[in-house]
Amino acid sequence: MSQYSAFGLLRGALNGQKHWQPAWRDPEPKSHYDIIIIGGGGHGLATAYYLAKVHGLKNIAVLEKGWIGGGNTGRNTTIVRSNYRLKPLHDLFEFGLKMWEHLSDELNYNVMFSPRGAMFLGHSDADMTKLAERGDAMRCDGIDADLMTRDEVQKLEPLLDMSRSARFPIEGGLIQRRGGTARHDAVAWGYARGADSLGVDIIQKCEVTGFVRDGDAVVGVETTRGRINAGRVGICVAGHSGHVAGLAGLKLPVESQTLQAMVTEGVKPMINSVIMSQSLHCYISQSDKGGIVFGGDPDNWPSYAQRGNPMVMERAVAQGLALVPALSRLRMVRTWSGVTDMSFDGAPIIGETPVKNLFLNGGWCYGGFKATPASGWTYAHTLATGKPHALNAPFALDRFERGATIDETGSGPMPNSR
Amino acid sequence: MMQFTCPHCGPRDQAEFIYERTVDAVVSLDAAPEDAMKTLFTRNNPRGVDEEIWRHTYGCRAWMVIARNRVTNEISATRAVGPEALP
Amino acid sequence: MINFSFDGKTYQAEKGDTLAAALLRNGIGLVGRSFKYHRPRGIMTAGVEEPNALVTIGDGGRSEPNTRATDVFVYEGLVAKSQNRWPNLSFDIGSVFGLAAPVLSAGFYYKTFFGSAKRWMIYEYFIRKAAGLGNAPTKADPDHFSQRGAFCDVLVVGAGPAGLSAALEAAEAGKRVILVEQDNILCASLIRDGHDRDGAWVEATQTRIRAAGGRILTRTTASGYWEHDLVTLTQRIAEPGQIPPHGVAQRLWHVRAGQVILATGSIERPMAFAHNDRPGVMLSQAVRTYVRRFGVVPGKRVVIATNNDDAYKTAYALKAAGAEVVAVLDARPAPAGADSGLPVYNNAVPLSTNGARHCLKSVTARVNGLTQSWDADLIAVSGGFTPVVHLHMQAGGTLDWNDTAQAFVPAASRQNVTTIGGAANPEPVFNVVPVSTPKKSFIDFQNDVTLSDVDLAWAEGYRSVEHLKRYTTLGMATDQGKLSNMAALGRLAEKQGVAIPEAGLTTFRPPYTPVTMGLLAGAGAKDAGAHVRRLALYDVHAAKNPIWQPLGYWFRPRTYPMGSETLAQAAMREAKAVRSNVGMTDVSTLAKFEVSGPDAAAFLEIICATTVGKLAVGRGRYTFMLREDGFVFDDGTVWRLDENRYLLTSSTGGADRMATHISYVRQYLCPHLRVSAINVQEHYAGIAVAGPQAKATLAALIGEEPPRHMSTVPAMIAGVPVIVLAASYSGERAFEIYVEASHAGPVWAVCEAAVAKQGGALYGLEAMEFLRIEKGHLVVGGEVDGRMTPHDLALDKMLNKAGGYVGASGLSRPALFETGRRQLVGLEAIEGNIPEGAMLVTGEGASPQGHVSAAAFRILEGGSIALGQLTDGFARHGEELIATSPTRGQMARVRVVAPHFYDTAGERYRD
Amino acid sequence: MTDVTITVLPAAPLHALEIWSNAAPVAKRFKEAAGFALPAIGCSDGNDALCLIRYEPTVWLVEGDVSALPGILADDGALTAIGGSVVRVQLSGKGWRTLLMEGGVFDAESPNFASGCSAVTIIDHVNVRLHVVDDDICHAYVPLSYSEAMIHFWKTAALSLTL
Repeated sequence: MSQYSAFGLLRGALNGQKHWQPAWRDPEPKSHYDIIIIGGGGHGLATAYYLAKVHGLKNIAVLEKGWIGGGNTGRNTTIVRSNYRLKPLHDLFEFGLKMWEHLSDELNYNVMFSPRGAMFLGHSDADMTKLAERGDAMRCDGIDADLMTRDEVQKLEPLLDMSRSARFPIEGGLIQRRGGTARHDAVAWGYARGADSLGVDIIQKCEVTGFVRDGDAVVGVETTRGRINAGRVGICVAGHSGHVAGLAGLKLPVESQTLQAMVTEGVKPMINSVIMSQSLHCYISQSDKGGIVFGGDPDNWPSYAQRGNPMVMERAVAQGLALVPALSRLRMVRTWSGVTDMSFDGAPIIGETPVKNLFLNGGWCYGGFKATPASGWTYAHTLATGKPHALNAPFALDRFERGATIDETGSGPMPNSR
Repeated sequence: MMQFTCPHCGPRDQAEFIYERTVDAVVSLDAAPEDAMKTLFTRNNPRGVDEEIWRHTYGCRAWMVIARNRVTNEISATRAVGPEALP
Repeated sequence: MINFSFDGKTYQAEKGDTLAAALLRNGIGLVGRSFKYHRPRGIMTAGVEEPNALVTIGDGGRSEPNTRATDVFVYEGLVAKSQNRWPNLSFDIGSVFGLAAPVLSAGFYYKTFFGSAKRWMIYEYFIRKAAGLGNAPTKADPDHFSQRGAFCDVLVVGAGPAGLSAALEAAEAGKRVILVEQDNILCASLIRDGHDRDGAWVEATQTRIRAAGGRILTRTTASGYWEHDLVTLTQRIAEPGQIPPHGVAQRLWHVRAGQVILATGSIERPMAFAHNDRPGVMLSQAVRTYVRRFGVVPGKRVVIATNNDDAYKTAYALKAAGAEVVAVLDARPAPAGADSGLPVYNNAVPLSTNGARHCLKSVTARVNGLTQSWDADLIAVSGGFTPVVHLHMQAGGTLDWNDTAQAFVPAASRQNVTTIGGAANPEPVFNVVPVSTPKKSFIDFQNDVTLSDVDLAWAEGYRSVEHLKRYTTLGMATDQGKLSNMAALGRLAEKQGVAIPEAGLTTFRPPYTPVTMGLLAGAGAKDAGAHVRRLALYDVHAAKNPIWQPLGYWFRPRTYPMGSETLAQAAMREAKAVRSNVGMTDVSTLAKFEVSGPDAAAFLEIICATTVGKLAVGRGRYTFMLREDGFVFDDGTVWRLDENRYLLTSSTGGADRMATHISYVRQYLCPHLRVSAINVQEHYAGIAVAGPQAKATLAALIGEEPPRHMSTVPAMIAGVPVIVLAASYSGERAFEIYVEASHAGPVWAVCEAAVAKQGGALYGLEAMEFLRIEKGHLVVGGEVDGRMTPHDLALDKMLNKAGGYVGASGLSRPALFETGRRQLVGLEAIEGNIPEGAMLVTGEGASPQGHVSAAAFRILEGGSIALGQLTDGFARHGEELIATSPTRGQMARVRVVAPHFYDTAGERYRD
Repeated sequence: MTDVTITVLPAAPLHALEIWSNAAPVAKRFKEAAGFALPAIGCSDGNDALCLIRYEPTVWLVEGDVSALPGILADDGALTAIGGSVVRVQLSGKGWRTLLMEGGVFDAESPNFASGCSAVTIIDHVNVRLHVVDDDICHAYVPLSYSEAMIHFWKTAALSLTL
């Protein structure tokens, strides 16, 4: 692997940048791997990377149906934060956030993690109390969170509508200063390059079409490029978990829904942090290219269409403009959408399945991107040892039928009411 | 934004409807507890056609079952559910 | 003449000019700077695909950054400013990035700027400043945006000759027709190209379409094709920056069409050669448009570069307008235009341009393998035509490769859409493989992506078309690759050694052209699409200047301060009035359902987890409801008004959810029941009267003995029929009076007078909260947070032992009865005041074992008290804990107690 | 400006009539007593004294004198007062169809939506019941709490209808 550096770029300036090698190989699949990871998104690639790096396993393949990073890794609003109310969630995401802070150096690939602050706005005293409760829960567990006064909010984001007569007046906020954004594609590419250099085979255009069974155990996968045997198989295809698990005869507590996002034409810096709201459902940040990145609620009905719809988009934009009126004359230049695994308590699923040697990482709802390093780390541990890491133990698949759900919003088993 | 054909009102914009759940997730009142939880907490979630329960909430308020392809959004059937009504 | 300004200088335009035409008319060739290298750029096109000539139009909250000069029609007083340059357009410091271009290759930022995240943020600060294009307004938008629905049998997109003819045919066949055109005139291509159909035909056809009931919308772009033939149209009512009539700047149409006909034409392609981005390099059809439509000749000495016949029309148009065509570089080997009277060179492709002071000076080409140059101030380029297939693709269509046109054309679609005209049948062209130096050969002009960037991405393994796009940012500028995608695909296919159709395509996503955010928000920009729900008694309350509190979409009085009272003082005074005398409050927002029929009780025993069937007529009781997973999701009261008629109340916040739940159970699960469950939340306004003097107050109001606790009677107040429920949330003897909302005013007035006569007070939500916390009553959204079972809330003894209610199965799950669950407790301060929302910990640094769900003060005695959730809390009464709020720097030492602080025996309900 | 006038009508007693069993005999009894049939969904019928508009499969909105209805329903249905929850708004003039398209998703411009027709839809986030009185008048039944917002929306929209 050629090391990336400013020096390398300068050298390239003299040779027409001709000395760079492919960031990852394009290998033919072998007949057997110790561990196969289905899904070449950020989570799958991170899992492979940590399997090789931390657990010293070498004979690993990542099978990707299309092109790596082409699912939700490349379709989210790039927000990174760990500000959850419930302990199992904030512990998992905080573990990840700490990894984000050094990820560029770890991977020698600039993932542009920008801890510019992730801020939830409060619009009433009741909101502020809820935000304080969340912040207090985090602080007591050693995670940074600060309440902000109206003045502090205004100073950070001068374009917010701070008028008292606003429909959702801003009373203050809760900020996680270590939260922010990252470059989504770079995460997939960086992990891919790192995993590849440690010997992991990343096999694109290789769709898993079935599982090879020996009794109650999975011993391999059928793919569009033939049968591949495996010691253990990890599903890591959030959005399509239901489909892939279905190939093994499993029904999951997951419903696939579309989550759309959009970006405006680029403008000079105007939004400094990540703006979210306790009462409204929109997320606003500004990319390094200058586009205002916007996200809202999922569609609230099942879909694999990977296509947005104007009703949900217009609602998110209305909410965003109510907060930041100066966005009105910007133009939305592109919309896109991803298929998300909406789990039935809003929390991910990482762990064993009822099928021997088959593991599941999914159910990320609309919050998977920020968990990429933590998801990879804990899933690698689970796949390597056959047992969950302490951080993902609460996220077991059997928690639903047992009654041990992790329901951050308290809205129950219907993903569409979340 | 899809268009559904309400069995009572005819073609109407999706904005008038709210999705409830799939038919395979209906927990009948007399189900055994274990079956009830299995039903509540698992879904077929096919990448294809499934039967979904929608309500014409902002229209006639009636419930219906819509067979819809989740990839193409093609609707292959719609049927009314609920108490018997006059034509 | 129309006056407009550009970068502070005033110019004149002709009527009908686009800003681009007006700038060219005034000899202005340099209009903008590119995104990455800040290269000087001019006007390249005459349409919405323009990548270079982006300007900010208008002032203040109305200013629109990144407006294409080709897509704004000049009006009197238009103000335009160039962007992405400092200190000015012709001398831009940012152009040093261009000098660093050899270092700033595709994806360079992934390979450097390492170190901590904080260090990256320093680099990022400068990168962010250099990136972006125009400046966003800093003021609120003064204008409105309309959104309108429409239905038609046939929607025709594009009013060129093909679209206009199709619209006429459909309209005269009796169909409901909508025809949309993004330009401000129809059939502009006829003017550009000359045709046997002329302006009179266009005029007559329009008239016939309108006469047949058709609707024609100009300055309207079909920007999105969604599900089931829904097309969104964006209509400009005013031009960018222009003060609109009635304050409506644009309208967003949601059109549901029976059939969609796309007559969207094609977009001309540039060619890749060195310095092909210089002002003075223009697309051939654009040149012809400026000459023929606007009467502006953008150059005096012109080179034409083409791979098709169409560009010859440009040459003739230029000649006719008095310009000199110094060379026609035709890539095709055959002498297609030999007898044209033009200096035609076959086997000729441009290699590079030279220039000075942001103007084109000469063009160099390879002709039959030899290099040749011409002095010129304009090069008109035609690299073929890309059909506008965006809407077809958004609709879920597929494409075919048309080899003679070297273009993708629409094939099958799963929606009811057809493509006609040039978009379906593009002009034949000759395939040209770029031969010039890839480093300066731009393909994505705005984002400064060159052929060499594509080559680098390929070499580094970013070989899927999506990886290529994302790694190089190709096609991600404001034009979304309208000019660049085919050139990139060509290069990629060449690298892969495959034909273009096998190289893959990126997804076409809405919108076709960028859409103003305010337009998407519509009226919702003002209130986030969340209208305030107004109380029936709003005017009565408003007259008293209360402090309002949002509750869902409702606003309810929080307190009614007197004089200089603070919120807390007012609320405490109000609460004391209830504890010691009588208070009155508006409880209209509570969810209410009237449930009638022989099976009403059976139905309620499915909805409610408590028993209902044994309730006598005229009696009521507390109840709660479970979700199917067994968690408590709402609570309220149920009253038997009559033999077969019940009133069910539940929480305000859960009202819509409960309405849906009731309908689902009734209609889907129990269609056989003989029951009617009607939502009467808004039918009845509700007035609560509470306090030791409530009974006397009510007796005076209804003229009879008020009902005993948890009983109900019909009565008359102020001559209006009401329902009186003796229910208490406050812990005092209390009544709720329900009256038809339209008659609530007089009833409120009489009640208020009666309360005042007793020396009582109005109270708001804040006092209500104090009262119910002290009494230990639950609130949905507080103690009832969707994660608590009846057992966790100590409600299990009330569960209907016969089962049969929704949620009974969910309650059987094992983990709900394991130790370690959070349970409802009371908290009493030993030291300090308990902060609401605080965490309950055993000591500093310990992980929380629970939290404070609601905090208040004992109303008469004083002292900080609270309700909370605590791990295994039932068994921990008497234990001391710390309630800590690090985010607020507050802390209290608390003792765990039972969650009732007032009249635990319920004696105050008894008369 | 366009030809549409927005007027709030005075509050009136309104009822929801629901039939849960034996619908056909109830319908027969109703027709014999009232002199007109229970209208089909999407339609209204009646006279000055009693008018029924059917918005739901099993529920009719009743305007006017309901005193005879409990007897007709017997144990097969119920009548529930709902008048307090609704503000009746009259949209008059040729422009009412266009006005209803503002923020709307229902085809009020369809010639099929004619006198005596009814529909429920959502306009600018508000659930509105419509009843076409004649070609120049449409009645809208707006939820009380949203009526202020809805009327404000209509009055604003009416100004720019013809643009």
